[in-house]
Amino acid sequence: GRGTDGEVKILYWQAPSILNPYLSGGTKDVESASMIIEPLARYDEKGNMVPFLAQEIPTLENGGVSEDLTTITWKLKPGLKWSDGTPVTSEDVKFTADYCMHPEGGCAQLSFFDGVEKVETLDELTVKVTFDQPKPNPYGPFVGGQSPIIQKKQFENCMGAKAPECTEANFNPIGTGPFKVVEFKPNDVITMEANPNYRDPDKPAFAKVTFKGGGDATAAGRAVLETGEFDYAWNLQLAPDVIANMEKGGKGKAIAGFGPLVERLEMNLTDPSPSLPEGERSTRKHPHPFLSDKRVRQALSMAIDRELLVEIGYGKAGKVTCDLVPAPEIYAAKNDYCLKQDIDGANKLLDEAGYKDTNGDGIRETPDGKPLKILYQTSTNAVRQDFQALIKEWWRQIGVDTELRNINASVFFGGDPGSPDTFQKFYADVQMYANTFNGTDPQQYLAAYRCGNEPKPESQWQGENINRYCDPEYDKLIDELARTGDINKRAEIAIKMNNMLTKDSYTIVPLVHRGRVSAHSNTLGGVVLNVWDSELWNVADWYRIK
Amino acid sequence: MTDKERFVPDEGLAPASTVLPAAGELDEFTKPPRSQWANVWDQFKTHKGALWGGILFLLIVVTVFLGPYVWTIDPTHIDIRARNQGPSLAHPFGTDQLGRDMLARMMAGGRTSVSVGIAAMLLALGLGSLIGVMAGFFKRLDGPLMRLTDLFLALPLLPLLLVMMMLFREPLNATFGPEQGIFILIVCAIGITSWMPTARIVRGDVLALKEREFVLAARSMGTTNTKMILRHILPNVLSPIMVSATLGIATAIITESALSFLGLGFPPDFPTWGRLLFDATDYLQQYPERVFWPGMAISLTVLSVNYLGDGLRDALDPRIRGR
Amino acid sequence: MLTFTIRRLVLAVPTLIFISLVIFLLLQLAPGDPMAQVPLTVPPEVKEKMREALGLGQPLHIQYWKWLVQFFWIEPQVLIDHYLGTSFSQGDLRVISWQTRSPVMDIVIQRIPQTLWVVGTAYVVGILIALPIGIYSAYRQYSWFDQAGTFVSMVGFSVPPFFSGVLVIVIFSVHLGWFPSIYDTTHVVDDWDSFVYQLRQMIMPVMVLALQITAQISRFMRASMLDNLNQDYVRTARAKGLGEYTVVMVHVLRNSMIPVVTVIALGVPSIFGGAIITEQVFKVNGIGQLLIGAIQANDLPMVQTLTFIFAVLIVLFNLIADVLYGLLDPRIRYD
Amino acid sequence: MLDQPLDQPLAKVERLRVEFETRDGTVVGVEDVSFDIKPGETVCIVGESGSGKSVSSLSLMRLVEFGGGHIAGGRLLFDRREGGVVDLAQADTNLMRHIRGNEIGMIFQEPMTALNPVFTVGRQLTEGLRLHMGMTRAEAEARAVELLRQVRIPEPERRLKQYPHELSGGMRQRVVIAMAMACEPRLLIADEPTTALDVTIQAEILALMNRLKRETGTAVMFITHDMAVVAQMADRVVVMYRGRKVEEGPVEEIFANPRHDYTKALLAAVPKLGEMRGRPDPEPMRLLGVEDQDLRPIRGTDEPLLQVRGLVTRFPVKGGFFRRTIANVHAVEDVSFTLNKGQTLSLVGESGCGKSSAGRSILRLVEPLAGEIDLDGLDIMKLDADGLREARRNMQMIFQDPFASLNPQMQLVDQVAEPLRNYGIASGSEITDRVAHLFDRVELPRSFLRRYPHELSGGQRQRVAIARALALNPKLIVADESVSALDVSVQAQVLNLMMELQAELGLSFLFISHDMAVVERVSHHVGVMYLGRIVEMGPRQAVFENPRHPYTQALMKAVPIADPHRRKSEKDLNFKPIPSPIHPLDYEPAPSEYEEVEPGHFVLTTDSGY
Ligand SMILES: Nc1ncnc2c1ncn2[C@@H]1O[C@H](COP(=O)(O)OP(=O)(O)OP(=O)(O)O)[C@@H](O)[C@H]1O
Ligand SMILES: Nc1ncnc2c1ncn2[C@@H]1O[C@H](COP(=O)(O)OP(=O)(O)OP(=O)(O)O)[C@@H](O)[C@H]1O
Ligand SMILES: [Mg+2]
Ligand SMILES: [Mg+2]
Ligand code: NI
Repeated sequence: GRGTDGEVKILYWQAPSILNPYLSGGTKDVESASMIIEPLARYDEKGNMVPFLAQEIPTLENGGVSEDLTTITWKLKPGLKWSDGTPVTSEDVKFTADYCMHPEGGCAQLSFFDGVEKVETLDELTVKVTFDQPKPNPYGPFVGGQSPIIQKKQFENCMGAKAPECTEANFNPIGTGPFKVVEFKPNDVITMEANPNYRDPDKPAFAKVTFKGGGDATAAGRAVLETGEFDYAWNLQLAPDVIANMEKGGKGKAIAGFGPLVERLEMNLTDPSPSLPEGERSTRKHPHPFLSDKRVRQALSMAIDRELLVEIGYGKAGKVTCDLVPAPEIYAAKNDYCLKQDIDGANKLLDEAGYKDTNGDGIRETPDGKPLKILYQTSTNAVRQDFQALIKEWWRQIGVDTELRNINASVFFGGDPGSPDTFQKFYADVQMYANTFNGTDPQQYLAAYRCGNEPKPESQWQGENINRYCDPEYDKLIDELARTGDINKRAEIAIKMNNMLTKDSYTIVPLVHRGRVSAHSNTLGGVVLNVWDSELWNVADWYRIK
Repeated sequence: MTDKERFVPDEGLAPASTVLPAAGELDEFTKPPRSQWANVWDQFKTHKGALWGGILFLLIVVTVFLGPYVWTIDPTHIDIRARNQGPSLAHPFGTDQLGRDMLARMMAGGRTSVSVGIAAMLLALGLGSLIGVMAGFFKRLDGPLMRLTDLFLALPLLPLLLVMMMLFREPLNATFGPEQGIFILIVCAIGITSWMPTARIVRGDVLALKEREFVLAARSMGTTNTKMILRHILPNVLSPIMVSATLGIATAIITESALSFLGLGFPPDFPTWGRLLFDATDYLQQYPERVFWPGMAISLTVLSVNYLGDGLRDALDPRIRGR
Repeated sequence: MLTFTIRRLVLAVPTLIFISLVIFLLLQLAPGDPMAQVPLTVPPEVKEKMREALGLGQPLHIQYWKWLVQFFWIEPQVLIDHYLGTSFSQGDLRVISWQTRSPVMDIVIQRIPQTLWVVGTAYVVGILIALPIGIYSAYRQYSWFDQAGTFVSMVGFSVPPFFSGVLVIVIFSVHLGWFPSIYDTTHVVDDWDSFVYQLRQMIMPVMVLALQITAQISRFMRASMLDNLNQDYVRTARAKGLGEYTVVMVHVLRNSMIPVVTVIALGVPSIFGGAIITEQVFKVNGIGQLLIGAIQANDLPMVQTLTFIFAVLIVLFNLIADVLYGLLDPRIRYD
Repeated sequence: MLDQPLDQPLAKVERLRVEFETRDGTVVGVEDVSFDIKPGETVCIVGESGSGKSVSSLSLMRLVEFGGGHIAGGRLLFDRREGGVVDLAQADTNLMRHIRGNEIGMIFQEPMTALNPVFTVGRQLTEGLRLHMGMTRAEAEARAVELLRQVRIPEPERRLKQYPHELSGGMRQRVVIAMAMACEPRLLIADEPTTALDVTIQAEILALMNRLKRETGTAVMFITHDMAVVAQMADRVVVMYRGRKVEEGPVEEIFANPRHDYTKALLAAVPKLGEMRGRPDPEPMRLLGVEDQDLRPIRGTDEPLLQVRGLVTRFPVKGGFFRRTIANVHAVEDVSFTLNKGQTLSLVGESGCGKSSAGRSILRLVEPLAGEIDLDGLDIMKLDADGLREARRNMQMIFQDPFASLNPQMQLVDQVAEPLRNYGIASGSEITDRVAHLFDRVELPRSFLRRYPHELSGGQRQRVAIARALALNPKLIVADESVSALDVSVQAQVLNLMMELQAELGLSFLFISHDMAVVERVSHHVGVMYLGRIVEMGPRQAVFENPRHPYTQALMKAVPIADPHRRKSEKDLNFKPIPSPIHPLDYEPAPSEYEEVEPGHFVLTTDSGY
């Protein structure tokens, strides 16, 4: 029955700052908000869509999606109530779109509304979304934790520039989810209680939630696995033996799930040399002196022992991968070209390509005498630093000298065009980080590597084609993918693109398919780790094991 | 500067008490003359803690700088099969999660930590003494310089460090190489955010010193301001400066480790005691010895340097030494 | 004394404005971007829009002026409104944090209680332990107690809190299970049991912080006592036939407290500033954690406001220290 | 009070030996010292600095132990009021605590530091009363007021609430005395109670103690190194030398007929006021044990070297909100005098009357407000910074405190060479040569060249200071209280040295002192200063033998005379406290006008404030 299991305590080592996911893209904010506000549909742990506020998932088959792929029509479940008792209507859904698409609002989830031409209410419970062009994947708006429905009444006066002024609404959104906010202390703790108007009268089982933020992953793991103070800890990015040791505490267990997140090495195809004038570094004006040679990139990849990386860095939470898109199943290329470390092969390859150590210092030189010296950067993070050290060592064995650099994450991922240290600027030869995509469709993700989409001075260093990759063939495939509706066809194209970036060109050198490890206490039941949506997607089903 | 200003009394400043002549014992005067440093050494020797502190510190410095010639394993050498080992003959301090030799890493880390400690201390001391002396000696500069001190006290270290990283890393890397570059950067960051206490202490002492008669006497002999500072003021504030120095080494080492904690310290292949300790705290339960060594090294260094400071203060203070 | 205080206060205003400007410029110069927290899946154009919505594109002097007005003109009005129920600040834009999109001052006020509970208690506890140690160490200079005190305080000084903090957590939370390892900021003390719980959750962070504070203050106290123990007036007091206790605890202590009290006063701003690392380790989520979080998220209005408040406190407590000095030491009379 | 037989001693020190544990081993403070004190008697202990006077007295209170010493031998017998004779050397701490302050009171040397700066006078006075007499606060306060009245402090009720620093030095010393007397101890130990004080205040304090002793019958153990004070105070005298007692006897006996060589030397070294009567020019002192002294009078010339006209120096007092000058300290007010080549002009006066300020103004170490200073034709006031530096070659200064005026961190050779280096006069080995010669000149062994100031005795240090002043061959030396801090015997040596140098090199001295006897010994001319003005000026003989200004007359009276037959009583003394020299900005002082009473002997006719 509702509220019979007392209190559940959740620990996120990153503290939520706001409960309105439209004003913050941060995972912590999206996930914490997902207990309160809900989208029309979510992805389940396998990446399948399940209706939440919607009656069913609109498809071509059931006519919810128009034949020309330009509209999608959602029907709300009847009788839904906001936590304040007022009914949920299609107006709210439409409002949500208006709210996010307001030009001055700075909506963080705008990309979900990409291509949305208009949103109309057909009746109390029906909304129709019209796109400006055919959308093979029309499940952007209102699907998944990032674009939940907010109440029109509450946010009506918070549109556009006024959005940040509505502190009360942003901190205490009225929702349809299993819980509602009692008190929100930004960057610290949220206390919630069961939503009396939740659609399932038996849920949630917990009457109260304490959602604590802050600290670090070690402490979070300790609190769940060793001291048992908390029931659930999010994203334990810890060395596998540390987690294993914590599990010995016997208070809980770690669970892992795999989405499309890949830790990879990005090769800079352009020359980042500081001797170039500012504005020309890492631009397509100057190709990289040796990394523009595929054989060098290949050799660098061959020298890496990915098994060991997984073992040391991620354990259960990682798998060896050679793919940029390792999931979902249907899009995964399942390459195996990189699984074996092959130092000798790499050496041979470089020898053949003419990169020889001519001066006997243990470092190879390019045919025109430039030493193979690599600046290898990543964000500051213990596991990444271990990877750096290991890879540096392997590269040394193939005669490549590596200089390591780690940059504070907030600078590295900050994208400040004034800073030389952002991953977009890529003032290094190689960089390492992880990236993924939302939902289950990789189209946008793969479209990033379009010619001209690279960060460059003219675009204020914005752009997603970090490697400065450019292949007209590839661009053609991007366009083709955008036109194709058939899922199997799409998968075929996507796998081709994936291979072009990895296996064929070694532009991107995937290292580890990273899962997410979270931990829950032994007394917490119903936890299903979901990497396609919010981890807390089914918090309504959680219960206390007695 | 004119002479006139010197006689405007400072607010809140009690005049320096003049040191009365010590009781004269005639046989004292027949003792052979000794150099100042011999006296300092004599005094220093009698302070047991200081002596041991000094020896220990020296030992640490020697181990850390000369040790690698004896223990020749490369601290960055990865032997992945031998990871997370406990102490053994091959690895007396064990190995870390990548199988790197902890003893070698301790020595390499010590080299950085001790150098950062000493260099940052020297910088902080230089700045602190300069500003302290200037503020104390030239009344006109006092106000502005003390406000400057307030300003620096209020500055947050972290953004400052980030700004410095951004502005200076590339040029420093270009001129000194990546390791030296970041070293200089961190030393500067610690240095320029920790000179304030020294400046205050020195200023206070200089203000008191300025009222002493020998300064007036020197002025009446035509000593210029520069010479006054160099000959008369600086040597007499040496003892508080030395104490700040020893404290400074300790704080610099600790600050560096805190920076490592906040992810702003040295790069990962650049071990320092602070970083080793921080990295090891995750393994506190499985491999307690990993925490033990760097923790011990930091504590011992700080401890030895503090004792050293205590002794130096006694030794350098002419009032104590003079008796 | 009064004119001295007022004069210093007035002089502090330009100093503070200057400090705020320097902090502002420094933060502007600093690399990093509030969008760093946003996942890489959010495309750059969207990030750019978000940036604009935060007002990042505006010229520097306008941003600074806006902050000045908000901080010095609007925030005080809000305060007045809050207490008097007036509505001066109606409709004015307050200093808004980029992370939370809520007024910075509200969050700061929210954070003060836990910071004061933990850091403040640690400070008080540290001082209460430090003073007797310092006094006795000086009185029995070079005795074993003195040596031990020196040793312990130096160890306390030399152990970084991220280490000692984790150590006590492992010992007292994990192995012994005595205290919670995570501080509950929502805990309300309303009866004996909840008070006991509050004590239990405070004890470890307070211990770790107090160790450092004790280490420093006891060194000061000892030095100051040593300075005074050899003074002539002590001999006079003894010649009057006063007991050792009176001589030390009344005559010497009062004099040696003068510099120590000012040192203590100078340390007070750091209480409000929080203890960054300790708060982080024990998840106290006080002001220190707020600052470091804001720095990491490049939340400039938050960092600017916090550091500025900190600067105000430093300047203010410098003044208080001076005034205290004057009050405690009858020989010193300002103006 | 005198209910005991007089020959029964109140306190008896027998074969006292005190040792100090220092780093250089055991130091013996006093050895084999025996003497006794009878009820109602004043025993003076004299001896040079470091001879063990303080150690003996502190031993009697068992306070040496707190200074790191311990009583290694001997007995300290004390006849308690009830309970008979106890040996204080063996007494336990509780007993000692009871005796201290209650049965033995002690007055310390330094009035400035002997009082706790953070407690009110009242609190410190009543503390002992409440402890030993068990009085309530009110009773103790009443008694405290009475005590302050006894020591003649005006407005005693108000004083109780004041802090020590709000009282003048003389008043503070009186408070200390009142404190020591509070519980009517039977033995009062006074350790150099007047050394740090001005003549006038000293005279008052001595008279006060004499009166109190008479009135209460307390026995007094009086420690001093000043023979003149001994002559004023003592019934019996104990002479100490290097930790031992060398002579003991009734005061007349000691003065008339000293036995021990040291006592003789001590007495010979004391300049006595009136000694120079009838001799117009200064003469070096005859010192015992020094062969072939040149005791010829020093004539000098009548050619003016330094002419000062209308010198005014004021220090601003800042205040108010904007720290503007709200008042001025009129330190030197319209002072004019002439100093001849090869002669000495002395400025005398009480502390704070502006002597030092006048001396410093002449070197422009403080900037005078107005006036003319003419040094051998050079107008000092007109010089710019460089010119002034150059001019200081010809005028040098010797400061009061020989320790404070030497840099403790510099070797002597460097300190003496500093002026030479500053002016680039010599370089390299020539410097060492010249410094060595200067050392010879002031009779310091050359082996001292590499020593540090703290390794020298006070007299030696002052010689170094003189050597340094001589390094530039100046024409004028301003000697600001150059001998005040020295022991009598050393003082005599230094004075002789200065006179000798004057005779040989034709130096002119501006000699600043508050010690009338010394001034009488060394000067050709004398100016008496009061509140910034010279109230009387003229040839030394004229001023000393025929003082005309009332202030000069009072000052003369206050000087203790080293003759036990000419004791002063409190009635002879009549001092008003010096009015404040601080005046508001608009205050216009009248110009100084003088009446020439004799040829060259001027007396101020303007109102001086006295
Ligand atoms: N605390 C101490 N430690 C070591 N030696 C001491 C100490 N106090 C005094 N002495 C030594 O004892 C001797 C006698 O000193 P004392 O203070 O009695 O001299 P004094 O006659 O009072 O001199 P003054 O006239 O300068 O006061 C001196 O040689 C001095 O060096
Ligand atoms: N630097 C200064 N600032 C303000 N007032 C001063 C200063 N120096 C001296 N005075 C004041 O000027 C007056 C004369 O002082 P001065 O030192 O000349 O007296 P003095 O006769 O030398 O006394 P003493 O015998 O104590 O040395 C005193 O009232 C003193 O307080
Ligand atoms: Mg003495
Ligand atoms: Mg003077
Ligand atoms: Ni000037």
